[in-house]
Amino acid sequence: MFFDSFSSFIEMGGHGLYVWACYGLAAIIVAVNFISPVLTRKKVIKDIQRQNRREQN
Amino acid sequence: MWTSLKRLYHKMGSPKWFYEISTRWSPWFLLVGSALMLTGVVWGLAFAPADYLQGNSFRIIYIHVPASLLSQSAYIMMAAAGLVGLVWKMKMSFVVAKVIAPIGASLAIMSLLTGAIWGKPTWGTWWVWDARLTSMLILLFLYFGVIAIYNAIENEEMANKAAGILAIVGSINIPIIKYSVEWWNTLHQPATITMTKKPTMAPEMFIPLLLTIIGFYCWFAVWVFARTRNELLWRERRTKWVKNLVINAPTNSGAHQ
Amino acid sequence: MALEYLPDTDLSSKPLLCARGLYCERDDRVLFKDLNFDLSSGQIVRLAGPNGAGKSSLMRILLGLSASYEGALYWHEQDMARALYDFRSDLLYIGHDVGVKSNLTPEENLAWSCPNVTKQDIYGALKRVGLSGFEDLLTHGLSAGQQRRVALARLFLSSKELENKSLWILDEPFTAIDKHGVADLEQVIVNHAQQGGLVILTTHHDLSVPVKTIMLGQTQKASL
Amino acid sequence: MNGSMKALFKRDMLLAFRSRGDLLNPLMFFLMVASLFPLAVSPDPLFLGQIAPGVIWVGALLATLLSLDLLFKSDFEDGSLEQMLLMPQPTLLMVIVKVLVHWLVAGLPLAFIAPLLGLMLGLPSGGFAPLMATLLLATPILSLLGAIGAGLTVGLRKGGMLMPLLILPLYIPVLIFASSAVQAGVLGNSYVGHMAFLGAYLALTLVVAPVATASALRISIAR
Repeated sequence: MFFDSFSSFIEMGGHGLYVWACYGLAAIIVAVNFISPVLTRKKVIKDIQRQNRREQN
Repeated sequence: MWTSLKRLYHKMGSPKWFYEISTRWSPWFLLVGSALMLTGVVWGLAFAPADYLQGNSFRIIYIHVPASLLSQSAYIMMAAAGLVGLVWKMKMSFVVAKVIAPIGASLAIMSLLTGAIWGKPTWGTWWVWDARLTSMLILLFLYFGVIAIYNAIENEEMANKAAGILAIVGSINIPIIKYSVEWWNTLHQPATITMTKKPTMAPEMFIPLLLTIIGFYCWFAVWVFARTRNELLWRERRTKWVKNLVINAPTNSGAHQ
Repeated sequence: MALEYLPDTDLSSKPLLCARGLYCERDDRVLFKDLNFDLSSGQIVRLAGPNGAGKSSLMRILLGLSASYEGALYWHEQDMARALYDFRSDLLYIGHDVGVKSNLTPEENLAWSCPNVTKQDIYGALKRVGLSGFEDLLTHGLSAGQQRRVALARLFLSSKELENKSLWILDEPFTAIDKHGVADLEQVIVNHAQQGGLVILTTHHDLSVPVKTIMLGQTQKASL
Repeated sequence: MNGSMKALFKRDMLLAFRSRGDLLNPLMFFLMVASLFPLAVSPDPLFLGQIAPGVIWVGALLATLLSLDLLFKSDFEDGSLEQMLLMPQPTLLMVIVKVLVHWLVAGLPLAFIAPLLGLMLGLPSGGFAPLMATLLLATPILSLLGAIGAGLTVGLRKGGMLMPLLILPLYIPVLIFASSAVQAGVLGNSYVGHMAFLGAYLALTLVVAPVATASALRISIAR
């Protein structure tokens, strides 16, 4: 461990704000990339099911 | 040799095959990618020593550099997929090219944002016309062009082909753009510190970077697979295999039936 | 898919244009499938069918302007992809949009689309379509029908210019033309076929000579 | 083969001169864009002289974009483009002829009107020669690259809005080297290297752009 304490880890020698902001933003973009295809998949499957039902009627 | 290559080509052109193989591989890419990212990020944030010049702000490197690298190679991959689609008329390839575009753009945005935030403690300002940041901005513009084509052309086949041509032309231009921006930069700002160019990097700084780079590539594969599968489901919605698959798929609306 | 085959006059002649297993769909609708035909010189072929049946799609596929189809096309028994230069050299196409520039005179319009003809020949052809005296007026002063006739004048050029243009593809050539003009145009089409050419056209006008018909649009609604 | 390309060249030149208004529009636009800067920033001649190379070159890029819409649009709308794509000659010859005409009527005039803008913006005297030289050498690049965008968007209703988005990033190397050549001229430095780069870029686009444009047109026409 490079840092002495947890608070100095958060503070990052005064650069904490920048470092954590970067990691936060990156986490958001990564999360969007993981979640959006899952949501799209649900929607696509629903659309196909609806279409199949319509055609059976 | 030739026949097995040909067989592979036909397999890769088959949506069903791609769907199944990517479903099988995705968890492994996710697992390996997440493990690498976790190790790399924890190592980079907590254990790697601080940079003697930039202090702790240099820890941004572990996401900035992978995002930059990946968004550049994603553009090349997109162009290559477009080329394969145009020359060998392989529709699968167009699907992959299409799903790469938004992912690549999001990575370019990530690279720009982290670069700008990194710039604040390094240069004292949020935005500096540094060669790397400027090239990345232009790369984002190139992505915008490709995405705009997909949005503007309704006919899917036309849109795929047009975007393919644009991506190929763009990828031929990328090295020229990079070269001219670097040249321009040395002309106007000879004394700036480049953030990421280190002649030698200590191994305890470099290894975590390597881990996050590979980790990002694995995640990228997961994203591309997932989006491609969605596209395939919709394109192949009239085939038997999709219908069977969809009947068994659990969704909220399915519960009401 | 019904194909009305009229008895071919000359069975020994080799076909000029062959289609094998053509398949085309648009917006999830199958326009035609398993379409086969052999067209040989001397024929006048009409693409027929109700609106939206795929007449213009088939025409664009034959022309090579549309790549969204499956199946094979042969020109002079050679694969179309290889025979493209020959095919285009032999082709004279007049489309729905005739490609007449309103900022050019009829003479200049023809001089561009048929670069190897003499001025005399152009004047003669324009006379045949009733545009004598309009040769050097800007085309935007002409009526819509007259503008179409500028394009149709290409069919009336001397036989020397046309002799290597064996394939005519004409999209609704009889629209916006008066009775007299229709008879003239029909005559020129028949002449071309008799001299060994092949004419493929779409039209709502009934020609007075027997034509071979390719009927589209009789497939069941695509199995949705 | 030569015959039909010559005929096409003659026709396009004729058409260009029949609609002179269309030719003048980009030039007037060029003039206007350049005169916006003294109004918006500062009329101080010293300052203007510093930004003049960049302003003139940005204006040239935008003026070219404005004129690119004319390249294939009207031929697409009236069916001439179909006829051109059905000519037995390779489509890329047709593209080269059309780009050549576009450069002659839209690119070349920019090079000749640019010194006037240089005077208005107080460009130091050393900058005039490289300004003309870069415009002469690099406007063909703008026409060639622009043709790709025009070909990709010709069938679209909102193609005019889309085109700048597609093409401007590709213009950036030209902008960088051309405007810094002018700056080098102003400072009395040699600008041979810049010209060499622009020449090399021209050679590359000459190879790539007609092929890309020809395929773009084939795609756009296959509605």
